[in-house]
Order: sequence, then C-alpha cells, then structure tokens
Amino acid sequence: MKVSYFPGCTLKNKAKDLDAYAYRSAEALGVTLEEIENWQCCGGVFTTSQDEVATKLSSVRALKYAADREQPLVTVCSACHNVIKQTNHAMQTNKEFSAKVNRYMANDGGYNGEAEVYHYLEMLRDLVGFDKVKEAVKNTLKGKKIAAYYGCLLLRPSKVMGMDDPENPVIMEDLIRALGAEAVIFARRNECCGAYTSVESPETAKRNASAIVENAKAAGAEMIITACPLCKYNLVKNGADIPVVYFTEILAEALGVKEDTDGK
Amino acid sequence: MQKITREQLLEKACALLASGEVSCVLGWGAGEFGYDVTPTVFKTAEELKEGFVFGDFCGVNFSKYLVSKTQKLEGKILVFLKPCDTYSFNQLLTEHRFDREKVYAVGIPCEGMADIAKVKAIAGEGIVSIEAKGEKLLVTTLYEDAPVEIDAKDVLAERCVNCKSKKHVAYDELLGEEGDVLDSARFDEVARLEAMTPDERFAFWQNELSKCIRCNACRDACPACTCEKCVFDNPNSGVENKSPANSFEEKMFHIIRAFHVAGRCTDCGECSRVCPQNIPLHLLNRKFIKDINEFYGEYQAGAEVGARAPLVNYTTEDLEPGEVFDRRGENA
Amino acid sequence: MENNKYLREEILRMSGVNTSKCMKCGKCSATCPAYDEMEYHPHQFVGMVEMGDIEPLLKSESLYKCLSCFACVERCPRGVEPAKVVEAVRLVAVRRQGANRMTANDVPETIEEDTPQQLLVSAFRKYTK
Amino acid sequence: MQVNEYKPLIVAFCCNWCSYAGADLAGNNRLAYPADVKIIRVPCSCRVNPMFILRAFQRGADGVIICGCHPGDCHYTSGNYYTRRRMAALFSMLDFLGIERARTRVEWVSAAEGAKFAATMNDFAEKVAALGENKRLEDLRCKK
Amino acid sequence: MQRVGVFVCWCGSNIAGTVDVQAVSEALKNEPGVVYSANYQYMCSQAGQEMIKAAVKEHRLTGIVVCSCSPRMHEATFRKTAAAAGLNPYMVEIANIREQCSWVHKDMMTGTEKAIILGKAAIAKVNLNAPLTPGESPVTKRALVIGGGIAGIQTALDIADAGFPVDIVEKQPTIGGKMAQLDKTFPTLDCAACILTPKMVDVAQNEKIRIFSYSEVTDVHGFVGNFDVKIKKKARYVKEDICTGCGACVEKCPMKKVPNEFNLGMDNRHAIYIPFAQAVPKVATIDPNACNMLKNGKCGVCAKVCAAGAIDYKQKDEIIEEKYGAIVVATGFNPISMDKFDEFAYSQSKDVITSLEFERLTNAAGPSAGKLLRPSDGKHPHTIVFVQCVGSRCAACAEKGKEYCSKICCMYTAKHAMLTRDKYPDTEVYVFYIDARTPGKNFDEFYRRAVEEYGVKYIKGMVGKVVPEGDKLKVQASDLIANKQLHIDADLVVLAAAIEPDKSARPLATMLTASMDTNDFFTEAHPKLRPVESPTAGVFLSGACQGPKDIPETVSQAGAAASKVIGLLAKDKLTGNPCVASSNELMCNGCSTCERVCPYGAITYIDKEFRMPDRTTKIRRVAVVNPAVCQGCGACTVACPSGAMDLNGFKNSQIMAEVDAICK
Repeated sequence: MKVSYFPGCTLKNKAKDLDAYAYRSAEALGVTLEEIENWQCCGGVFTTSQDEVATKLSSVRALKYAADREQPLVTVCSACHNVIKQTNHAMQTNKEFSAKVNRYMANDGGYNGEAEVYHYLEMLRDLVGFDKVKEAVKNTLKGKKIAAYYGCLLLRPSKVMGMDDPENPVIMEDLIRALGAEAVIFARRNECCGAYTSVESPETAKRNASAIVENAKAAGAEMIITACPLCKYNLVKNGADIPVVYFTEILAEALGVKEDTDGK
Repeated sequence: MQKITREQLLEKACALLASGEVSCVLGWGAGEFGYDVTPTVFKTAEELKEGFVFGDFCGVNFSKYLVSKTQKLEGKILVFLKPCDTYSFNQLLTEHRFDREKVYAVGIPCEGMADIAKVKAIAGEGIVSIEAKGEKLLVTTLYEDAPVEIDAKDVLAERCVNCKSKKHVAYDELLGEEGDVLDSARFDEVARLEAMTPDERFAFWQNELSKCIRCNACRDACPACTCEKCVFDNPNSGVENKSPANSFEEKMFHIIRAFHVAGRCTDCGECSRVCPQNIPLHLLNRKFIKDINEFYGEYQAGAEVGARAPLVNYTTEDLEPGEVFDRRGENA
Repeated sequence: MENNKYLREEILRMSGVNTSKCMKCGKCSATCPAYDEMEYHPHQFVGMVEMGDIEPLLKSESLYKCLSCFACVERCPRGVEPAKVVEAVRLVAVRRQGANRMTANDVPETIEEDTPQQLLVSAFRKYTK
Repeated sequence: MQVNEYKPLIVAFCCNWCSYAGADLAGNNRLAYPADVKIIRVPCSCRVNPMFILRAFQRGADGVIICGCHPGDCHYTSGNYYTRRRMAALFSMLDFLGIERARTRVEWVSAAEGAKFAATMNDFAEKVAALGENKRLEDLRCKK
Repeated sequence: MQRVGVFVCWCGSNIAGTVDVQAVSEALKNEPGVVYSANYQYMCSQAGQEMIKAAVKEHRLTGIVVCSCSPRMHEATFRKTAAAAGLNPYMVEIANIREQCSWVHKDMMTGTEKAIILGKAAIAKVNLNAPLTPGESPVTKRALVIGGGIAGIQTALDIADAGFPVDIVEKQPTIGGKMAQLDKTFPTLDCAACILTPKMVDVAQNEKIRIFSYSEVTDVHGFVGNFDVKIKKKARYVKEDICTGCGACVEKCPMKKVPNEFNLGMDNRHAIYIPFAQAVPKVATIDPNACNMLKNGKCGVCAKVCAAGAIDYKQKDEIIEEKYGAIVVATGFNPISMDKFDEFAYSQSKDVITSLEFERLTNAAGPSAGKLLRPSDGKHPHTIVFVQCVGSRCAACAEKGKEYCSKICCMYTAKHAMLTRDKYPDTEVYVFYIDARTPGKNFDEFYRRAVEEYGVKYIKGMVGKVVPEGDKLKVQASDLIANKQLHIDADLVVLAAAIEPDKSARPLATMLTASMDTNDFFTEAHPKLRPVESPTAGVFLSGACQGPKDIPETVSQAGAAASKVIGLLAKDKLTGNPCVASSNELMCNGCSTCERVCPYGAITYIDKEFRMPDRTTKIRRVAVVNPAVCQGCGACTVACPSGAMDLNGFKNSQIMAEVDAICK
C-alpha cells in the first residue's frame, strides 16, 4: 500500500528521527510513505475564522496532491493532522470557503474535499489493522507500563477529527497493547499541555506539563508516549522525570527497525 | 440481436408444461406482421410451437397481465420476464395485485428491443417481414426488391437506449446470464427540459399533448395502472370522461395519471411504447422519479417487494413545496 | 457598557458562532486549562460578545493566553464553541494596523536550541497578521 | 374602482384544525384580505387531492393555496407531512409543464396565526394577480 | 335531488353590516335543489332555530344550509336543530359569511358577492350530502397497564378500585420500578420503600389485578375498546404459583458473582435471585446467562433444596393472549449512559457515581447497608461534589446528551446533599448547578433549607474535568459568581445523569401506532387539554414515558390516566365520529397504499369473494376501514389511486362540487 505523506516542519528539522521511525515502521508493515512533493508548512494552527483563506492553501495543495494520486494523506505530527483535516472538512462542508479557495487553485485544478486524511495512528488502526501490527512485533514491549498522552490537537474538535471518543480515547492504548506493553490510563491524557503558549506564558506550559506527568506517574506509568512533537518538547522541557517519547519510537523499537540499518 | 433464442424459451416452456409445473404459458404470440406481437396464453406444446415468437419486437411487459390471468386461469402460469419487467412484477407484488404462488417466473436476458417507428423511418412503409441477423435487421418491404439492412443499434427503443438495469430483481429461474443495474442517462432529457424557460417548456408540452387522441393505450398498457376501476372510467369520480372533449379530465388526464403512478412507476416505458401519437409520456413519469430521487433520496420502485413508496412516506425534515424551486435556478 | 453592534456582527460572522445559544453554565471556564492566566474567561468572551461589549476584550492580554486546545468547544453542552469566539476577537485585534503581537525581532530571545519549528510557526500564525 | 378590473379567483383549502381556525381568527381581528380568496374547509391538508387543485384551475381559478397545521402540529399527527411531499411533487410537475409557479402554494398557518393568514392571502393574491389570467392549463392541449 | 332550505343570518350587524343579507337569500333561492330561502337576525337564537324547524316541516326539507358564522362556532348547534326537526344532523352545511367574509371585507358589494358564492358552494355540497350515522363498537371491560413502576401501580390500583379488571405487564421479575431503588423522597424525606411497598402489596392482593412480571408485550392489534394483545411471559425456570419466596435456593446457589442490577452492579447476586426483599411477586427467578445448570447442565442445587419443588429447568417462554378495552403505557425512564461524559472520569474511577447509584449507596438495603462509603475503598468520603445537568440541556450533540431538562435532578440533588450533611456533618458538600429549578409545592423551601440550614455549598458553575489521582478526585470547576476557577480535592463525585425514556418504549409505540417525539417520549393527544391520552384512541399515558416527572406528578398523572380509562370502560358501547373513511370494495385494488399512510392503523385487508357478471366468483383482497379507529383525516383518500377510498362528510364529489361552485 502506498500513501501520500505530509511530514511537516518539525519532523524535517528538530525531530528527524521521528520521521525516520515512521518511514521504517511503515515499511515493516507494508506501507510506503510517499512524501508529497514540494509540501509547504501547514502553519501549525488551523485558524477557525471563516474569512481566513490564504493560510489554508498549503494544506489544500497537499490534499489535492493526495487526491490526484487517489491515495490517503497520512501525517505523523498531530498539529499537521489537525490543520489538514480541519481544512479538508471546511472544503467539504463550507461552500463559500471552498469557492474562495478554488479561485486560488485555478492553476492546480480544483479541489473539493475528495482526499481522505489519516493520522499515522489511524493508518495503523484502519488501513493496516492493530492485529497486523501485533503480528509484526519482533521485540515485544511486554512488562512496560506506558501511558498515552493525547493532548488537545489529536482528538478535538471531535466532530471534525472523528478519530476517537474525545473524552475516553482508546487508539493509542490499543497500539500500546498491540506492541505487548501495558496501557496506563490517566485522566489528564486529553488535557492541553499548554505548549502553544510557551512563547507567551511559559508558566502555563510548565504548570500544565507537570500536572500531566504527575497524573500519569500516579496512575503507574513508567513512560509516556505522545503523537505531537510540541507536547513531547514541552513535557521533556518542563522536567518530566520519566521518559517521554514519540509513539513512532516505541513502534519502531517493537518492530525491530529502530536502529538505522539501510542508511536512511 | 437477442442472445436468447426462441428455441431456448420454447424448450423451457414445453419442459415445464410437460412436467406439470405450469399449466399454461403467458408469452409473445405472432401477430399479423412480424413486428406486431400479441400477448397470448398458450396451453399446450402444440400451441406454443405454432404461435410462440421471440425476437426484437417482444417488448411487451407481461407483469400487468398476471393480475387478470392469475384470477382467471387454473394452475401455475409460466411467464418470461425481461430485466425491466421484473421491477413491474415486484411492484405489483408489493401492491398485492396477484398471487405469487400462481406464477412461475423465468428471467430472460434482454439486449434491448427495437422500435418499429424507427425501423419504418429508415426502411419505409409496407414492411412484410423483419429478420434478425447478428447485429443487423433485414427488412423486406413491398416496395423494395432486396431487403433493407439496418443496424439494430440504430432502431433501439428509447427506453432501451437508456436501459436502467440488466439485472432481474425477481424470478424463479434464470435463463442466460445475469446483468447489472446500469448507470443510464435516462434523466438527461428531463434535465434538458428543466433547463428551458417556462415558456419553452409550456410550448414543448402543449405541442406534445395536443397530439393526444385519448385512446387510453398508455393507461391500458401501464403495469402500474391495474385499478379495478380507473377514476377516468368512474362516473362518480368527478373526472370521468372518455371522449376527447374540451373538459376537465381531458386536459388533466396525463397529469393525474402521472401523479397516480408517481412513486409506483418503475419506468418500464410501456406508455411511450404504445402511444400511437409518439408522445414522450415517459418523461412525465421520469420527472416524478427524478424529483423523488432528488428530494427524498434514491428510490427505484419495484427493486424490492414491500418497499414503502416515497409519496406514502415522510420525514419530519422534508423540504417544503416552496423550496422545490428555491433549490434550482430561475429557469430550471 | 458599550454596545458595539458592528464589531459584534463581525466577530459572529468570522467565528461562525451563535453566542445566543449560550446558557451560561460555565463549563467552558470550568474546563479551561489557561483560566488562571486570563483576565476575561471563556464564558465572559461569549457573554460580552453577545452583549456587544467588545473593546475591553480587544485590549485584554487574555486574547493571547487561550491555548486553542478546544476543550471548551468539545465540552460545551450547547455547541457554542467559545474558542472560536476568542480567536475571532484576537484576529480583530491583530488585524489592526501595527498591532502584530510578535515580530521576527522577538524570535532570537524566545528561541532555544531545542525549540521545535512548530512552536514558532504557530505563534506567528496566532499572534500576527 | 373600475368595474372591469381583473380580479383573480383564488381557492384556499384550509385544514379544519389550524388554518381554518387561523382564518377565523383573522376575521375576529378584522384583518382584511381580498374577497377573491374563497376558502374550502377540509379536515386536514392531506385530504386535498391533486385532482381538486387541477379541477379548480380548469374551472377558472387563477391560484390555489393549501393551508395546514405547521409540520409537527398536525391534528392527525402526520397528515401535513404527506401533504408536503405530494404538493412538492405536484408543484414541481406543474412547473415542468410550464405552468407559472406562483399559482400554487402551500403555507402552514396555525390557529393562532390570524395575522399570518391575512398576510399570506394578501401576498398570494397580489402575486397571482400579477400573473394575470390563468390560460396555460386551459391551453395545454390546444396548440394553435 | 335534495330539498334544500337556506337560512341567512344577519348576526345583528356583524354580517348584515357588510353583506346584503336580503340579496344573498334572494340569489340563493334559484340554486339547484333550493326550495326555501330566508334570512333572520340571529339564526342561532331560539327563535332562529324554531324558524329552521318550522321550515323543515313546512317545506319537507332534506338539507339545510346556514349562512352564518364559522362552523367552528355553531355547526354543532344547527346539527342539533336539524336533529330536533327530524333530519339527519349531517345534512347541515354552514357557509361561513362572518369570519371569512363580512369581517374581513369592507365593501358591501364585494361582501355580498362573496357571501353568495360561499352559499352556492355550501348548497352544492349539501346536495351531495348523505345521512350519516355514527358507528358503534363494544368495549372489553379490562385494562392493560404496561410497566409496573409507581405510575403503572397507581393506575392499576385506581382502575381496579372502580371495579374493572387490570393486568400489569412488567419486564423485570418484580414490580416497583425505579421508585423501589430510591432511598428517601423529596421534599418530605419519607422513605420510598415505606410508601411504595404497601402499594405493591395492595396490587398483589387486589383480586382485580393480575401481574405478569418478567413479561413483555409482543403484539397489539385492534382498536379502542377492542385490543388484542399478546404477552410473552419469559421463562423464569421457577413455577410462580408454587414458589413461596423462602429464599433457600438463593442461599445455596453456588453462582454468586453475578452483578446485581438492582444495586446497579455495585454488588453481586446469585444466579437464582429475588431482586429485593419486598419484591412482588416474591418468587425466585433464574438468570439463564449465569446459571450453570441451564448453561451446561451441571449443578441443580436449587432444585434439590426447594422444598416446594418449584424449580423447573425445562420451563419455556409462554405467550398469553388477552383482550383489553384500554391500554395504559407506563414504561418509565432510565438514566442515560455516562460513556460519552468521560471528562467526569466515570469510567476511570469507582468513586465517580451517578445519582441513582448514590441512592443505592445511602439506602439501608443497598450494597453498603445504608452507610455512605466510597465504592473504591469503603472509606467514608469527606468531600463530595455533586454535578448537575450531566447530559441534560445538552444541545451540542444528540449522541451525547438530551436537549431537554430532566426536571427531577435539582430536587434529588438537594435531597442527597441535605441528607449527607444531616447524617455526616463532617462532610463538605458542593453542588455545581446551572440553574436551580425548583418549582413545586415546598420545593424551593426544601432547596433553600439544604443551603441555609444544612450548609450545602451551592456553586453557580459547572465541573469541567475530574482527575482521579491517588485516592483523590481532583475536580476542576468554575464559580461564575466569584469569577474563579476552583480546584477541589474530592472523595466522591456524584453525577446527576439525564433521564431518557426506557428503550422498550419505541418498539411499543410502533405496536400501538402511538406517536412519539424525537426524544422517544410518547406524545399526548393535546399538550394542554388531553395530557394523559395518546392521539391513538384507547391508549393512555402514565408517568415518565410521556416526559420527565417526579413522583407526585407521576402519581397524579397515573390517577388521571386511570380516570380516563374508567370513563372508557364504563361505557358499554362506543359511538364514533361518522365522518370517517370508507372503501368502495368494488373499486378497491387491495394494494395496501392507504394502509401505509393511515396514522391510526385503522385500515386492514380481507379476502372477499365477488360474484362476477359471468356467474363465476373471484376472490379479491380489499381494504376495510374500522370506523371506531379512523379519525377522518383523509390521508388515505388521496393515496388511493382508484378513488375507492372516500371520506364521509368530505367526499371527493362534495369537495369537487364546492370547487365548481366557487369557480363557476
């Protein structure tokens, strides 16, 4: 299976290994990530205002690329995922918006929301199947107690993201279990860590991050996984005293592709 | 042109008669001319061998005949159904119009039937015989020495050009291969009319409906028109009147008839096939079908026995009659 | 209190939110992870926009404290979507001439070795026009 | 007033429970509407057969309006829902034949909406009057 | 041809002021069928009516047209007049020349012209009128009550009190419903069991009442006065008439780990069980999903210990068929699932509970024997947070909550808070509320007492997140008055879950052809004037199946429903509305189209033999309208393609005649 892949800015810079893990894990599961040519940054935030058009064009171009190839569009970063999925939803449901966008898209051909957007986690669940993931595990993570931290972008707004129950999600826990480890559920897993305001009010980010880590630890977690580079950065920066890693890292580890073997 | 042959059908019919499974056969009987085919009841193999025909002019939809024949005839009736006929068959079952137990339905494939008007337009009048030869029709007329050769595709009836389904939705036994429901362009003509201005539409229909001679053929052939007593024949209905007089039901006949079959019409096209004036009556029915599909979701009458037709159904969120026009442009 | 009808209309149009749906339960403010940093809280944004009392919001630092985490949107029992209101008010503020909250000059002092690009990108998108 | 001024003839079918009562209320409140509007009482808007409408047109009516309870308020729970579907289909068909759209209308008028009844009738009568005499159905089969 | 008399009313100057009544009566004189035409100041007066009666006699009238006010005003009056004169009352037609003519037109000429046309239309119609006689149908003097909660119990007792036999069908093994699970009741704080269980005993002992417990209604046919109902009595594997309810079987049953529904799964019961001590009927029931004997034939202990020999592993479901004259729906409510509200951590912590679970926790017969202990560790909670409106008034998402107010939560939460403070003064009790809704006798006083005398902390605001951490529940909430976000370390969080109609209500409504709203509450025939009747004749509504309500309201509605049932059953025969549909069987196709649009299920089909002109016979399926069920809307008449279906009083030909008269 081949999918269009939107890596996003962070995975190409500060979090390169996340990108590599994602590639190699997908390969091990029979999925080829085909990086979208000339992708442009999603902008990091989906501006909800209905009159914002230009800021959403880069997402539409990526969507158009996937639609032309009749491939699902896959992202690993939850911010990119959020922006692109919300943009796609707006293209599907908001006629005025899509008409405006298509005026900019004349040279590229029109786009009307034909593409399907998957987070890498959704790809594992819906396109690959967690049972297949389970079969592909080489180094089981048995005995590890891992808590999944969802943050805000992955699940909300749930009516658009449609990924999982926004208050009681299971997708990352199911992945943890598929990899052989024990999933630790804690209540703050869908509370915002505040990383967005690290620039504005670092104190919010710090307070929220430590409350999240404390809550996970109290529930018995020995490790936290995230699906958002920003969350990972924030939790680590604000002194998490248990490992905080990207979900693709434990996936790569369990699939036995964590170490770079083919020089990629 | 037809893939299935008269001989195959004959063999099946004779076998079923012989085994006692059926007591008679409702089939196409030879008429005065080759293209003039009459629905006939055959009771013996001899009768069949003598009179049973099958070919490119066997468009008659037998479903409707089952309503009266199942009442009158003893035992089971064998009926041959083309894919489009099976929809009418199901619709009549939905309306409890005949006893399914008294019918043995054999589904037969159909490659599309020919329209004699189109043949005449090419070959001229005075047709003596028409012979199918592969994809061609050989037409012998009184006036030409050699038979005129016509491409069968060129004389396909309108309803067959826009065939909606090659799939049988009901049968006891299937001869030949099963086909699929097709993506037809059957609503294109309706859409073309919708796109006209009201004046143009009026002119179109005034022209067409003025041709009507009120022969009632459309009603009599329609498999949805099986009423015990038609409102147009009922002196108490307030709309009875048969002669082409300038009075109420006369003008409204086609509107009322289309409305009466709306949601029940399977779009079999018999009305237009039998119209001696070649009025495109099926367009009225298709307009209702198209509207119903657009307003209330796709619905094919007869696709399923027991389905609830859209006009005897509702949702609380249905569109308002006034919105019917809002949702389209000014002309459409 | 001022009733700025024009701004009110503008914000409702931009956000696509119908503030009259609010039943004033306070769940948005109960759920807000940046509440303590805010002078005006999510329910006040909704209430004040509904009343047309918008100037105080435009001047408030609260605009830049919202995390856009959508918890209020998700949990509002009436589907009001307060975060979208906050965002619309913020856009009205930063779209004003010279009112960008951040400039490129601010970057060097903010940035650290491990700061992800994402953080800067989104800060610019949120705070500037 | 000119004697020969064109006056449209309008037939209004009103359901007994809501719209007929709404018309009564318009009367109680002395809310005027054109005398061209003649009301026929039916138990429910779903009693209105398309034949009645066509008959009215054929006998010279210039406009036909059907009034019933608001959707959800039908005295018989679902009658007006059927009306809504039937009339949507019928009006669309009349339009398809080139008959002017403004000659037919469905309006929901409750027993409390006397003012709406009068306003609706004024508006409808005005729009129908603007179309002039109803010739088309009469001429539908008379190509000249 | 009829002999029609026309009577034009002046209504003082109401009509005569704008309509030339003399001209109208003159003009109408020449209409077909009219043999007499007159006008008078007040037709509805005694003198006016006498005038009509005299004219009927003198001119041998067979039909009457009164040109007067709206038929909604005086149609009944003139029908009576006609009847008094010996005419069929349905031979009267009214031309409304007041509300729809003289009052809305100002010009005398216009008004007169229109009045004449309206008169002509009425005459055209009356010419086609036929005498109508209302049909009669017998009444089965037995009522069925579906649901054995307090609503069903009260309704059944009241009906039985009037001397009519009643059957209660209850799907649980015992009657009692939700009220049996409650601890105290607001605002009097009397114990629910103390007031409910005597009523349950009354039901059991009442000779007129039969209880079908562990049973469901599976089929309903017929119509008002004559319902045929099938009831499925599920196998309980215990012979009900033999079991003494001694409980020996329960004690010895080795399968002890079945979650106890009655205590909402907070403790366990046995595979054979009696739901609670005061259950009615007090007989054991075997849970076939838990019993080893039924699952794999290994055990049989209960049969061995039962001295009465009541255990019957071979018992089968039984179908009971019974006739009823009236049916009362009392299917009640349930709290909604908390699955979609995990911001309150209901799935994550045992110490986040619903209010109904709280009732069981504080109930002396509950899992903790009435001691308020945390479900997780059995410790006494010191800080309790109550959250109101969980899923109520929630318009954001239909799958999540309910748009309506559940009505009872404000009061029971006040009760819970007050009782907690009363029993355990050392607990801190917080109630987060959006609006405290306490209309009702002594209700607001009750709520204020909770605040003022018992020191319950009511906070205007909502809880946004509950985080279980360690042995605490960290509650994050808003205090809108103080404009603060609060962080409370609580020991117990109680959610006032919205209530919804029981899931069995929707299929039941389909069987009864009774209408429901979008929330699956039964619709009443009229929200103000017929609140306990369903629009379907003979079906009545009792309790929360019609909308959220508390116990006093439920009981009064139950009584009201009972009185309506008694009023119905007291009749020997029912007289119908004669303006009903009827099918001309000679024209009927039997196509079932009319049946599909009938909102009342009044149309059925029979196979009928017809003699044909050629002396053969033909069997055809034809529609038959039950005049006792038909309400006369006419939906079927338009659906009928052949025109076989017509409506008495509003026949196709009559309406056409009116159209013709108006358009001429």
